[in-house]
Amino acid sequence: MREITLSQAVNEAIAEEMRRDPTVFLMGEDVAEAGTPFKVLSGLVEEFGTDRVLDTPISEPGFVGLAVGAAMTGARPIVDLMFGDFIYLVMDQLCNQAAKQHYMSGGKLTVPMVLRTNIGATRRSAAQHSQSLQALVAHIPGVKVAMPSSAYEAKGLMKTAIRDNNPVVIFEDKLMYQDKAPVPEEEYLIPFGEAHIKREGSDITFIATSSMVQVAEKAAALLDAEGISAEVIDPRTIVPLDEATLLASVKKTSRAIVIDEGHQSYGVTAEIASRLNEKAFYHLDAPVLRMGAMDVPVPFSPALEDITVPTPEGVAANARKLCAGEMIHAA
Amino acid sequence: MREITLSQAVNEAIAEEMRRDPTVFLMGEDVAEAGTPFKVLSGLVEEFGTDRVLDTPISEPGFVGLAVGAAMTGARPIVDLMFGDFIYLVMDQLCNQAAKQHYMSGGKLTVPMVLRTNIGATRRSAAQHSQSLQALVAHIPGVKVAMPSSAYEAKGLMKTAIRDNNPVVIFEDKLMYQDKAPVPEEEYLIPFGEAHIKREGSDITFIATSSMVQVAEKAAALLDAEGISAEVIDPRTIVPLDEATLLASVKKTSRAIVIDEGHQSYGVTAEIASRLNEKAFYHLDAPVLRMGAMDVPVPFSPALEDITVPTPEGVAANARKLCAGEMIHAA
Amino acid sequence: MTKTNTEDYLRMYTQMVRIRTFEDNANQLYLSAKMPGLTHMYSGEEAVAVGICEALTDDDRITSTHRGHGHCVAKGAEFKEMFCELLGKAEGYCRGKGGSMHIADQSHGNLGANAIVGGSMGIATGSALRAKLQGSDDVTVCFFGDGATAQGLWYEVMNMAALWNLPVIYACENNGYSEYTKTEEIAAGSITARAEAFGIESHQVDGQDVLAVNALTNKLVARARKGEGPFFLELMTYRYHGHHVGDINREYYRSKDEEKDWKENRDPIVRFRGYLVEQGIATEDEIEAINTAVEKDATDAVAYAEAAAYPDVSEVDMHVFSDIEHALA
Amino acid sequence: MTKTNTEDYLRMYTQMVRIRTFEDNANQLYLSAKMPGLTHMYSGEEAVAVGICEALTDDDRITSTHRGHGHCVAKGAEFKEMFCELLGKAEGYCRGKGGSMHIADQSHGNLGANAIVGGSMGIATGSALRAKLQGSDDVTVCFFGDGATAQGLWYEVMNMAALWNLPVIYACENNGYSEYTKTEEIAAGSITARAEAFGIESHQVDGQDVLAVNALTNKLVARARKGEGPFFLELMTYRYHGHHVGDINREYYRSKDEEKDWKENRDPIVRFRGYLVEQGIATEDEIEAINTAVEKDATDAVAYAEAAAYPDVSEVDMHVFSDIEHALA
Ligand SMILES: Cc1ncc(C[n+]2csc(CCOP(=O)(O)OP(=O)(O)O)c2C)c(N)n1
Ligand SMILES: Cc1ncc(C[n+]2csc(CCOP(=O)(O)OP(=O)(O)O)c2C)c(N)n1
Ligand SMILES: [Mg+2]
Ligand SMILES: [Mg+2]
Repeated sequence: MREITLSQAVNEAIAEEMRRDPTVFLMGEDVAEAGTPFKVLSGLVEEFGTDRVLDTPISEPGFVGLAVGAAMTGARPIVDLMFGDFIYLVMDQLCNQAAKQHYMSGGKLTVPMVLRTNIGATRRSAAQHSQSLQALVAHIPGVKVAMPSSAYEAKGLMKTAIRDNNPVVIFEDKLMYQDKAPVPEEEYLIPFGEAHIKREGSDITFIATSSMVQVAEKAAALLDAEGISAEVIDPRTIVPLDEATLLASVKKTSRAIVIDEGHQSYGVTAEIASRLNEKAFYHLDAPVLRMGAMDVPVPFSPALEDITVPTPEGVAANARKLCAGEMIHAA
Repeated sequence: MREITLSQAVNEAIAEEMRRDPTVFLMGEDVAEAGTPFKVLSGLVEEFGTDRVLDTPISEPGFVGLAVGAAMTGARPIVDLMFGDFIYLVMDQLCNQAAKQHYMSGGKLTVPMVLRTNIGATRRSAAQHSQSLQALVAHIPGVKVAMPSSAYEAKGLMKTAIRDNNPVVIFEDKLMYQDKAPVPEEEYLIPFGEAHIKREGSDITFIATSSMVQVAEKAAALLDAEGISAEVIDPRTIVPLDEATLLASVKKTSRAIVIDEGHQSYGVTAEIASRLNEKAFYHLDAPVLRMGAMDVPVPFSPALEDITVPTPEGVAANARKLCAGEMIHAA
Repeated sequence: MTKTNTEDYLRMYTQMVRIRTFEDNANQLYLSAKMPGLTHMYSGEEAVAVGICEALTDDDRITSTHRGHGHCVAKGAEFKEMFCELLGKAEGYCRGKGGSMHIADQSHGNLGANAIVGGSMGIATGSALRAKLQGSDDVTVCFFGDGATAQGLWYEVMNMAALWNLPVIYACENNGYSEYTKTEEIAAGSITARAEAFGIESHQVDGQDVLAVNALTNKLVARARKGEGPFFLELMTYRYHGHHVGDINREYYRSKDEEKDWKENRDPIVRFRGYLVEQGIATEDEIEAINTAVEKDATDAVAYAEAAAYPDVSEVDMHVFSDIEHALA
Repeated sequence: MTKTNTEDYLRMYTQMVRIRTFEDNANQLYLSAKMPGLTHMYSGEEAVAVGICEALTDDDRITSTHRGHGHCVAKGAEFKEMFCELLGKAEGYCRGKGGSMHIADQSHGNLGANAIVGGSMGIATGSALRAKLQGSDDVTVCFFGDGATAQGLWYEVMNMAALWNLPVIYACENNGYSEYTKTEEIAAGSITARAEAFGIESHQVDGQDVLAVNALTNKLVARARKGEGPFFLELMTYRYHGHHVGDINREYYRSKDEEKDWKENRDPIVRFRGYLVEQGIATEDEIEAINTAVEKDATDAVAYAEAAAYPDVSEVDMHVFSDIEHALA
């Protein structure tokens, strides 16, 4: 199968959906001629024109608000938010407005919009351009949250998001834009709420989101050599969350580590670990461990930044302890 | 001991600190003559004048931004955010700016500010005036988060917050403003990061925040009659979190329910439950249960709103099952 | 279409009376503790909503505010579904899930009240963007208060509306107060100048004169349909009640004399009624007949709503997502 | 204090050269892959930062932007600590934790660069509020770009600054672009009119003329100290490099001719140098000596920074909270 980058995958998904549905349009800062600073959207303005690929002023709350209104009245906007760190600026429009319209109107209004943005540290971009803020959005009922882990997922999830009648936020890892993966030429969609078992294993389950799937896979490879068999599961969407697949795996392996690049405390890993603990408690041989980013603002210095995020070695080390029956936190 | 309302307690705390430290000032919408719509701040402008009790325009990002700048340069602002639901509007100023200044500057800048706001549903205020959004703030390193559970805590935590050199967000439950509790005349402060054992017990631990402490206490009273002895712990601050006290209790009782009024998924209960599971795993006789608000926007209709939040009966019912060894989620 | 004929005038009058009557009944429901929560009365500002909405068709959209009953009625809503919503009943416009602060009536183009001050400015402008992108000639009116001009969002969306010539009309209901604070204490400079700075044509108009409001809006709507928008209107008006129904003792922020002056000398309904009679468009008897019919309509609707059923508890997790029937199932 | 004497002029010249030299070295570090991440060059805009900061004392505060090296130098920072910061070294102004986009230098009143466009507008205004409340006569200057005028925050804080007469000067560096987009495509109407609408006195000034910038700022700072603020300045300027160091091929959004024109005909350093020589304030030799000294200073600082140590890994959880030494201990 041909291989394309995550960036190309996103671009293709959007282009295909824009061809399919004339109500789909794109807006954001420097999305048109510049194709975004990450160049993910290059070429779209050439095909679809400036009426469907709109460069906006630097007004994040404003243009997200516009997207909500356009979505409520018959369009399907895709909004580009240049850095995930700017999500703080649009929380009111996203969480008080978009997320609640359908419910508050008793089902009469819908907000079919997609907000695509990104996550990911270790790019030396410092505290305000490196955050992974998916937990904030996942906490608010009424918004779906997708986290593609490769070009394949990026394309399939984006197409599903565009056709979904609810607000969807897609967090792409900005360090993965150039990563290639096999992506079929034929059209496909990836349904929301279906986790993907990336790798089967029997001793321990790694549940990992976005780029942490690669980290988990690398950890699994390290452990293989030592005779520890790790299963790697990618939830693909954290809202809705495919609890059934996660639980089935953990009931099989009886051990789990949950890995996500957001801050660990009050983060995504807490929710997933809690559900496993609640619903697979009697199958667990060891506590479910969580590995998120350190609870510190992301430091600029490379000497510090790299140690704030989960690594394959770190995951493998924890897995070894869990499998050896060591109580990691002396209880 | 005299009893005063939570509202009076907050008012006293602020007045005392304003008398003590001339750099402390208050700002927000209708905080002066009106004393806020909840009347919590009544009388302060009369004592301290309009220079230290500032009515602002309806510009939440703006005046929180002003507070950050004032705090960075030698003042100690207390900002009143009329409804906790407006926190979405100020997330950038709070989380990108206030929370990160100290870290980004390598410890050189400090932001001693307090943001007081509220939580709590069942007031028929509908989806945009009823949210309990503490989890969002707790997820971001650099902000402390206090959740008073009575007038006593409200006063002691507020005074500590005002003297703290970091940004602190205090979430008061708006339904508790008229609730009275014994509050000493003498000055006292409540240190951050020290949980309070509200009630001792031996069979199960209820860890509850803010008004959920009352819910937990009522549940404990219901269970008493049945011979189930519940311990009730109030963490008082969720950042920093007094893990030691929570763990000690759970190791003793071997069962726990965590109760918080924020949405359950990706919420406060997930973090606390995860820490207990991780660090007290081998002491647990049953899964740690979580009880948050339903994962739905808060509905207006009284017929629906009341069932979205944890109740004493609900907590007691779950406790009974846990103590009876019933696996609540068939595993 | 300019409203010059008798029918149009009488409809405007009726709509103003409907709003006042709706509010009087809502206030009564609050005072008799039959209404959950609280609400913000539109009484006194009727000429604004009616003058503007009468210039619109059902295809035109509006966004409304926390003080939204007037906009809802003016845009064509029925009393029954409105009172049901205010009481949290299943037959309400939003199945009781929205209540007063979120009442919406999509069938007539009302995209909803909003409990976030200024919160709908983006929505209105986005609706106008959609119209432009899809080549539709509908216009969107964004209602908001003088206090809402302090929200940064307005400046962001005005900039885009101006850059892209969007068919949106920003209608600022300047009633002199935001909550318990006078406008001059929270608004520096000039409100119309703020819109003009973005190149947006702005008008200040007497919000108590329904014909003046309507005539101007008609002109601007027609121009907006042709792509000459956006526009800004500052409508000088007054709210008769407190900020919300519970705001009873308000002398610390505004005098009884001031209230009395507006009510006695500038009431939009009394003024328009006088005009209609004076001009021979309607007799006193005809006017009274309208008033009585509206009263009855309201009384019936209130009775209906009081007797109506609450939503079933199973609805609590419906409508979280449009494609998932029960979100927590 | 107006800067009329030789010493002041030469310091202004030196400061502009220091900025240009700093940026040339920073760019080199990037191109040779020695600098982590990327950065935004201030080259071309030197007269703005210097003209303004020379009107300020160390007690006066500034807030800076993502394009912040110029402000930092102009406000008095040292090369050594700056380069250390850019390379993430422990001796940097922020112990390497901030980097280019968060460089701050509190000792000279620089409250820091900010990677959120417009993000420091509240901070600057809050600093001015603190000055007013505490009866201190310092003034705060808030630097931001033309693109940042699209952020709603600006309008919110201008309103408060105007209502309360705060000693803050909003300095908009209009370099014609925000990232890869021309200002006229993203800014409707007039930028100065936007400030004026709030009753704020506004000036447009040639940002390539350091004396003009300085003279005006001196006047406004003196007036702001007396409580006559706030003020708004729109400084017309140009950035020589791309939006950031990696933005090399930029002909799709601006022409080489345009760049050439600004560099050849409006360079603030060349212009001021010519003036100094012409007026007999300095000889060509004296100017060259300044340039050489600055070059050496920069080269030394770069070498020092390259050799300097990274922070110890134990620092990673320090400075999360001011009263908790290690947040994760
Ligand atoms: C973002 C936000 N801030 C504050 C409030 C609380 N609040 C509700 S109405 C109101 C005053 C609004 O004044 P104005 O816009 O003039 O409308 P009016 O009530 O006069 O019609 C305030 C402050 C809110 N609902 N939303
Ligand atoms: C809130 C926010 N939105 C977008 C960006 C990305 N961004 C960084 S600089 C920039 C352009 C800023 O333009 P301007 O304010 O004119 O400053 P200049 O770069 O021209 O100095 C943008 C869009 C950001 N950092 N913050
Ligand atoms: Mg008003
Ligand atoms: Mg610029």
